[in-house]
Amino acid sequence: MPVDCAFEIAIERVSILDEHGVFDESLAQGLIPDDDVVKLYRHMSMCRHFDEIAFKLQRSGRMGTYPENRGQEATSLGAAYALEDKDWMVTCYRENAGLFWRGVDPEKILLHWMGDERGNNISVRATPLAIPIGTQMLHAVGLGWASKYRGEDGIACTFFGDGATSEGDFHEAMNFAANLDLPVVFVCQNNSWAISTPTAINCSAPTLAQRGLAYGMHCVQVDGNDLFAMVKVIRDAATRARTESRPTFIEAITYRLGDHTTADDARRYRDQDVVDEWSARDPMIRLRKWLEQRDLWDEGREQALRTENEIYVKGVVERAGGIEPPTTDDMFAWMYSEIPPVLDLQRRTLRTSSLGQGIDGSGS
Amino acid sequence: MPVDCAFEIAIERVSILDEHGVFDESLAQGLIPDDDVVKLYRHMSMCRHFDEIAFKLQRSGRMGTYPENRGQEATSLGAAYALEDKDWMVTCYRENAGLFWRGVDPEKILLHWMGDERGNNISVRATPLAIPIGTQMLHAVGLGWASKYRGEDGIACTFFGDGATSEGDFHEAMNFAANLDLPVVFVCQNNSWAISTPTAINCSAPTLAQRGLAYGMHCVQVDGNDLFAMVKVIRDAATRARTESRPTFIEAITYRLGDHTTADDARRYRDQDVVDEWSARDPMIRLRKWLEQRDLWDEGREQALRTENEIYVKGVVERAGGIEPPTTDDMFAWMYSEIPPVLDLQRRTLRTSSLGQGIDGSGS
Amino acid sequence: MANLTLVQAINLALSQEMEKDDRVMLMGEDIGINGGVFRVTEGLHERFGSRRVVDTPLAESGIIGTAIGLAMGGLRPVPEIQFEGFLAPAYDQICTHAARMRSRTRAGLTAPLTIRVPVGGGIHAPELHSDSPEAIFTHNPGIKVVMPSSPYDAKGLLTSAIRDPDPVIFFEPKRIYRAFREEVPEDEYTLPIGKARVVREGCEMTMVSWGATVVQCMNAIEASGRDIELIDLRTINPFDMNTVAASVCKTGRAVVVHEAPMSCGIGAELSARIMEQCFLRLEAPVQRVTGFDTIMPYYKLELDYMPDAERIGKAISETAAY
Amino acid sequence: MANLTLVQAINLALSQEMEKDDRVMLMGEDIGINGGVFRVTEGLHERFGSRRVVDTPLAESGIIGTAIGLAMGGLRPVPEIQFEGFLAPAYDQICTHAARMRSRTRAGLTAPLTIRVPVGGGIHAPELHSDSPEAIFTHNPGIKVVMPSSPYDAKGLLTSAIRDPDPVIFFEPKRIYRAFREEVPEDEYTLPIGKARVVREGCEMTMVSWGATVVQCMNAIEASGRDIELIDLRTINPFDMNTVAASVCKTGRAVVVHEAPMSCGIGAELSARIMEQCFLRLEAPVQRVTGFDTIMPYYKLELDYMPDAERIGKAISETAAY
Ligand SMILES: Cc1ncc(C[n+]2csc(CCOP(=O)(O)OP(=O)(O)O)c2C)c(N)n1
Ligand SMILES: Cc1ncc(C[n+]2csc(CCOP(=O)(O)OP(=O)(O)O)c2C)c(N)n1
Ligand SMILES: [Mg+2]
Ligand SMILES: [Mg+2]
Repeated sequence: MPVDCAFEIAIERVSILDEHGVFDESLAQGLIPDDDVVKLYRHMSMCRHFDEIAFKLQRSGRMGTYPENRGQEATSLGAAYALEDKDWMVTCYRENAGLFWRGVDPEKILLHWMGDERGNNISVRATPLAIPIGTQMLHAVGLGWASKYRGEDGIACTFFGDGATSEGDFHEAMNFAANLDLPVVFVCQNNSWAISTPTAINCSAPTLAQRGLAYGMHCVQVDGNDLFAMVKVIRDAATRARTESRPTFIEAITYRLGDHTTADDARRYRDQDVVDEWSARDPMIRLRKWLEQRDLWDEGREQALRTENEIYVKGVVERAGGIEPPTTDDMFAWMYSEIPPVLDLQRRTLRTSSLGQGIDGSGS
Repeated sequence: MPVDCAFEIAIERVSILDEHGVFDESLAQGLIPDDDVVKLYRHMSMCRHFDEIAFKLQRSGRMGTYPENRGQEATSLGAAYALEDKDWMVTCYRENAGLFWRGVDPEKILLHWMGDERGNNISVRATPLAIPIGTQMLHAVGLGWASKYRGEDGIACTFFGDGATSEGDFHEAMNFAANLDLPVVFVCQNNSWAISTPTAINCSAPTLAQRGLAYGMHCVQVDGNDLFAMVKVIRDAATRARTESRPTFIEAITYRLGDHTTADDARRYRDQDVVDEWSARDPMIRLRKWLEQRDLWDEGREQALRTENEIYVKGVVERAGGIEPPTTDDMFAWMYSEIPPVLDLQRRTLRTSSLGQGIDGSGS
Repeated sequence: MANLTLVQAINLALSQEMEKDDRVMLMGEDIGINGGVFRVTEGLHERFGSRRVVDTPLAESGIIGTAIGLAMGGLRPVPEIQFEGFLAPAYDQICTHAARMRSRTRAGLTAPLTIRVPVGGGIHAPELHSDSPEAIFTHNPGIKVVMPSSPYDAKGLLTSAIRDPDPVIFFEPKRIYRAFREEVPEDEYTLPIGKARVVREGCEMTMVSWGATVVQCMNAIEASGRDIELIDLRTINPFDMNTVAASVCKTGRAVVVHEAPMSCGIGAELSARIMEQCFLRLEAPVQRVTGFDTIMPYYKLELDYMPDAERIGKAISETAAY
Repeated sequence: MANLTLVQAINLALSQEMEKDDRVMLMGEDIGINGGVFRVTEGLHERFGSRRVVDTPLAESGIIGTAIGLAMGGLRPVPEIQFEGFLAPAYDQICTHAARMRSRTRAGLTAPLTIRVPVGGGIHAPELHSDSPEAIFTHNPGIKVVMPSSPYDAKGLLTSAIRDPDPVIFFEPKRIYRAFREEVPEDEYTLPIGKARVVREGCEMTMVSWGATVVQCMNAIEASGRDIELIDLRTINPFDMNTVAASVCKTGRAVVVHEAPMSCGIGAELSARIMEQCFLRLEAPVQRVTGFDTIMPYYKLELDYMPDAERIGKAISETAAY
């Protein structure tokens, strides 16, 4: 037959707890113990409060640009819950919930946005927030590879936005992982926007999930505001990575409820109506309802939690704000494992010209 | 339903005249007039001879590195035949057959490989041979876009190898074309190798054609050694580009019968058996049989053609070899629209230091 | 005449060139409905529509690579790269193709595109939003590099850049996007690419700078009370060595100021050329006041990194005293 | 001791480091079964297998980006980029990430990778196969840049580079890959990164170069019959200014030679620093003999572009006569 079929495929979409409260018991079977659901809800709530406070810090001039995470908490948190300590989490900048769950001190995230590199010095297996869009996925591929190289079963799970999938490095990362059989989970947070650019300009295909088909990679679409579904798809993907050393591409559909960052004004380019629709799909609303239906949560606990969050985040802000300022030495001290003589001269004199200085660095 | 289908697709594979001589009359209907098939065969034969002579020029030290085109002629030739003069052909370096058909003087191609920029000064709508792999497709996207911008219906057709699809720019080009609705045809010549790297290392998916699914692009797989099928898929894609301003991704399956370039020795990394198998699938063998079956060709014409080719290519080589050498002025003259004073000083003195020269450039 | 900020002057140049020449079109991330993250293209999408003001996918190599194709196809694309740090993913297309197309094809094909990019530090932005890579694109031959230091210059230079038959990187010092206003003619005008401007004449010393640091230099010069000649390079590549050399041969002393790291910066090139051309007139070594040979730090330290009036002042006294 | 070419010396360094340290692994295009297009990695795939010698997809940003991840994950990857022109697509990962990871994280994460790259002209290769981008990666702080000029140096420097806790670009001058042989110890040894080598002492003039042009310098010096001190920089970043300055303060004259374009090249930096540090000892301006400020031409003209003994010789006489 001169015209026959070269390739055929279908991609699944996964949802467990939807915005109307519909809950798929069978898929949820054994997924998250009730106690943990409570913990996860509490964590999300803390993150939401942190987000509000961070926003205010920027508005009051105590912090630089900050990207609100509001509305997207379930995505990275579900992933972080499903991952293990030995795994790497390689994020962009809207994954506070997941990073905090893994043990990144929220103070570090504030420090980062306060223009302080010390915010990137973290002790868990997480890379610093990625400012250059679409570049960090390659590091995840390398980190997963290093683990496989040593015969360990740690994996790398990387996060990025819909916009990031337009960058060449995204493609190269996916292609390396697929062709070299590396244990990586790629999570695209499709939040409808890349600053003011709607997803259709970055991907006009019917789904973002199908980006993975180019590499023969397992792809799946998931409701990113559904904590249960997130845990399930990440756990499946992590198993695929750990046991078969095969990558997975996950499109997590969520929504950026806030502005892109505090430097942005989303009213310039989007309708409030759609934002309102998405507000109703907030991952916390459905989770709280689910807990309340099962008597795992009530208004009293909610009140108590609010107070707890306030105290906790206040402490975080105080620690971040109270840190002694960096010194000019810090510009030089971390450039190389040992400071070279020419740079040391700049460090000691805070001058770029050695005018009037001997070659030994003496002089003015 | 919590797990449902997000996306489903199938990709077609097209063949008209296969390696066994099986010919699909219905698909071939009205595709290429018999006269033109003869012309195309003659052209292919000329290109094959050119290729042999170019190889010998390198071996005898009269030319630098040269990439043999042998075995891949049908792919670019089929495309060139299906395109119009107003269209752009944006190639890599194994598309001599298509370029010559469009009117690029073969002498220019020799000049290019002889290390002479004048080989890139061509008057038809074709871009220079692309040395940096995977970068030229973006230019095709821009060229197609410029045509659309002006309300014209010219399109751009770009060629690249299987290896090139690993580069980030390939992804960015496909994504731009798909999302901005641009009239571009992407032709991947899957010739099994990227130097010594087998296709599986550059794409481990079942087909290369599915690379296009990532962008929601129309994709098709075609026998690249089948001139008829090439003409058909390019014509369909060109129509899609011209009338709907939509791009197409074509995987043309062919094989590099020679070494990667004259600097390569393919025996280091591949088995002669497979090469022999592919030699039997040579696009010229099946085309000649097809013509002979229809009494459009015979041994006498073949002999005559051989002599013609020899005379023609000899002339090409003489012209390329006889051109006066470039002058040092040529290094400077083409850098900018007008030569800046500082560069002019370098041009006039062939010196980089102005030591002993006045600021007006006078002096030694 | 209108009293405009740098942002407004650029916006005006863009709209006038678009008005005049249908081949001119804008493309980039968030430049359309949003008007660009610095609002430089504000109102242009509304006015010229989405054929001529195009929001692109988030891919810098793609933006520059397609712009090269657009330019080879006869248009005059003006792509925006959102911050200078994101020139890096487009480095290959800029240096491998835009800069080489003319010489590679012996002018058979050319790439007259103008890449607009906010540049430099001082606005408390995140990392990679505060760098100064002008030397990189000067060491790579084939691409013109322009950086205005005022609204008036910005309008005239951008108009020239768009009309220039060669590829141009037009760096916009973001620190002074809205820092001050200046009288700018409403009619179109051009300023020559490749020509420096003597901002202030003087005979005691020559100071050379460009972009946002020109303001710091002025402050330092005024504070010093000395008779210093200040040259604003305006075009970094090809730079106007004649003006610089003539001045230094007159004054015998020179200080070069820039934000980029010192090593292999434009300061190095100017310093070397000044020595080559004015050796016997030099009364002191050329002094460089630049960023350090380190990464531009996160913003808590950025002001310690950037040359300021104090550091420039020190260089002035040292050079004078030499 | 063995009498080895540069290619063989590098191959030996690679295999000894792999033997010694399981964290060392090689990756790149065609480096495995094919042994690399210059055969530098010949035999290593056979010996160490495809876990440690990995043929990658054709994607330079991918190679460097994953190597950064491998390095952050505790390995010592040694990626090869096939030709220096193809560092350009990896420019972003090199400058944005490899060079910044240590300072960005205050050493929480580091990227100790060694990028091997053939560099420079003279082998009649196609375009983008003959460039010299060392200044680009010196102006961008955070990455060490090394370039040997002989088999002995190559082995010692590459061993140091692989063991170095910082990212290193190791440029291999392809013109002398097989141009000559030298006695090279079979046992492992290191040469310090950041230290120049005085190839030849002299007191009339100082000449500074690195890589393949060191050979041209030697020829020119011998032809000149003068007493010239020749310094091979060996490490471009951080360069050994003390050795250079000490020499020029002694000789009073200096010539710097490199293949890269002049403007903002390493020559500019050395020239500027020599002036800053030896001004009162200088009897002539520092002279630069470099590539022109043009694209490296296609190969018919490449020898006209590259500094040769004749051009260097002219510079010697001029500088001496000044
Ligand atoms: C390489 C690069 N280009 C441009 C930018 C400027 N920028 C910052 S965030 C952003 C949009 C990112 O969109 P997406 O990937 O969807 O992530 P989201 O912000 O929606 O989470 C852009 C263009 C950047 N940081 N890096
Ligand atoms: C960016 C870049 N990287 C590496 C090379 C070296 N190189 C030249 S051809 C080639 C393989 C290309 O393979 P493919 O795209 O399949 O084309 P083919 O040669 O098979 O036609 C490589 C790696 C290059 N020219 N450009
Ligand atoms: Mg987004
Ligand atoms: Mg191929």
